[in-house]
Amino acid sequence: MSDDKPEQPANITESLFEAPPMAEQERMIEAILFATNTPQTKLQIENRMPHGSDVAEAITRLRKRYDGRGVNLVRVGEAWAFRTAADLGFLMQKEQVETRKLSRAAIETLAIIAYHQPVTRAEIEEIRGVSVSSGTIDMLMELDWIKLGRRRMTPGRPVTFIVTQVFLDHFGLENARDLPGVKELRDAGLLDNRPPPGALQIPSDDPDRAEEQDDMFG
Amino acid sequence: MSDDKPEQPANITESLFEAPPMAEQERMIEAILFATNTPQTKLQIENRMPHGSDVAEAITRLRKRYDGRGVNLVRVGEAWAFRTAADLGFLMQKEQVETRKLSRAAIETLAIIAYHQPVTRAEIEEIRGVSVSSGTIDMLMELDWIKLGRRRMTPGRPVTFIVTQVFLDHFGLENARDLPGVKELRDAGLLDNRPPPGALQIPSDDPDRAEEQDDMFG
Amino acid sequence: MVEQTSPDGTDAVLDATQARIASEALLIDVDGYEGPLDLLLTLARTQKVDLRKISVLALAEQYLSFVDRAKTLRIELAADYLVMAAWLAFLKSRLLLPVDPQEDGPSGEELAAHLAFQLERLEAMRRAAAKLMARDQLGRDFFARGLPEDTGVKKTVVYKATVLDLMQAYARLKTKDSFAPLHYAERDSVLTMEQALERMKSLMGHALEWSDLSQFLPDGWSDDPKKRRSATAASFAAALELVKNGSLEIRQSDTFAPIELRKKGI
Repeated sequence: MSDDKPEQPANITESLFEAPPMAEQERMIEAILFATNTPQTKLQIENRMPHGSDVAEAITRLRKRYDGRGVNLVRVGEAWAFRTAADLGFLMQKEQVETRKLSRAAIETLAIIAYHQPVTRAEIEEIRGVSVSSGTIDMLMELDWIKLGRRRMTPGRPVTFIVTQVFLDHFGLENARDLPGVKELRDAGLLDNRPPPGALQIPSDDPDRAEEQDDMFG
Repeated sequence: MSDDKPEQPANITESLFEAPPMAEQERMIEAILFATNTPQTKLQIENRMPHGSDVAEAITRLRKRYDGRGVNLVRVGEAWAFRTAADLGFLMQKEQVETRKLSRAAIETLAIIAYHQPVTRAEIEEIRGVSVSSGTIDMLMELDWIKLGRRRMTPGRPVTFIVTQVFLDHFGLENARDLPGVKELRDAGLLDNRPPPGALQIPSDDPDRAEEQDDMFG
Repeated sequence: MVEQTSPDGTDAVLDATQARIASEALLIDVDGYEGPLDLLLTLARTQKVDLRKISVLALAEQYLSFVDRAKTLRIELAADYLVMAAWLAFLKSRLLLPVDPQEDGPSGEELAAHLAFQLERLEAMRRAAAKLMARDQLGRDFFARGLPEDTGVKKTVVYKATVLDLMQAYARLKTKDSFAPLHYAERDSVLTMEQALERMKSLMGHALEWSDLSQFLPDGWSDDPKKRRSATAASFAAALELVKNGSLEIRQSDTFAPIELRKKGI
């Protein structure tokens, strides 16, 4: 230090070390803002930086440096933080599509609603012969394939379920009434005579059995 | 497309959209790697990038761009991550995590696994001259610094241990080959698995081992 | 090196003294050593030579004298220290005695070389471990992104169901439906087994001779085929029930021949 330079008497701790060059200050702030887990105010940054640093100037330069990059230095209230560029947000959320088969309970419940709508839960249970879990109903609701219909005007005013437009679109139907009836299904050979797994074992050696029974009890 | 242009028949999915310009690819990878705090493999990056992107090239450019900055793009095994420059650690005292003090046994066991991998427990014990406690292995596993490698093709098919990506990341290593002094140790024959004289010649019936070693340090 | 080759031997004496002091220090915290190899390495360092030039014979003597001193001081040494002592005593004898060409197995030199290798390797790994730990470490010297952004994988589950699945499910249900007892709509054409049993019991007293099952059907149930089938089945089942409790006998002379009944005990 030459004595002809009119130096102001600086604070001792400050004058002990000279502030690093601006490029180095920039590096430092870059590292601080990268590593901290909250946006940092100018004061917070200054507290970490060597004395004499020009934080405001370094931030301005750093901000310009990241201008148009994949990561930007943004102002969050009174603080600063790095954020990925808003236009690249789509890269962050990776979509993964998984195709799953509907459970037997779900497809049966859905079929009953489609064929019998509007139908109450009790009716679905009567037709299926087993209780219907809320999970199944919830899942079908979430898929937006069924929705609540009007309440039934019977004691307890139970809710009914009906199928949605999304359902019709998904299954390529114009109308739920377009669904083929049991007779058509049988004629088309879609009626599977094998007993469903887990159901009562019905002797399968008699393909006409169903009709016979109808005969007998009809 | 004019028909005088001799276009090569490209893969359909790839040709549907053109890959963005390299500068944009660089931005995208910058955003992806900035957003996460775990190293991302080339495949992980590619899965997020538009088809036809040249991830390797973009990473090379990006790496150069961050060279000497406060934040660097570092290679961790087969993956990449942004990490603050090590010379600026003093600015991040608040972020420093209290690391568990490792016992001498744990440090030595870790070093032996890193330098000799894949290595069996018996080999670790042979090198240290004492038995290795399960607690030591468990702790290193818990830290996610070591994991099980392939079984050794010797009688009893003992398990081997190798170091993990987390280990490389923690110690700022690109690769196990970059371990300090590994070349000198290998040249001095100190990484050889030299059986005691008169002992059963085990290594000879293990064609796997030589390759594994080559893999690691070759 | 210099100490060992000193002609007047003063350095050697000095060295021996230092070794003794060192070995006493070793005895005090023998617990601090991680086994015989660790102890051997420490002893080897007192030779102040490159481990490659170590005198294994001298080392064996150092170790054996250490173990002897421990014994005189009544310090209990772990078994592996004693095993090592026995092995080193064996090695020492091999190194000192002339080579017996008849004897098989590794020579004293080979064994000594291996021990030197083990010590050198252990020392090398310790140095490597120290270098490793001296490296810049994540979370201490360099840092990851402190504010990671959400980069999760959003999983969308698409449920696959076709109109065919739907129809088949419904058909399955409807088929099951026809078997369900709740749905016997017209019960007037069904004779239950309870009814048949009642009737059979009242008629049984008259069946003193073999009579056809068809005679037991209620009036008016024989004409309509549906009713006849149901009544026949129910009456037959009721008859079997009565045979079982011993009040009726049943017979059929041939396949499809009439089934005949009569009261038992006649």
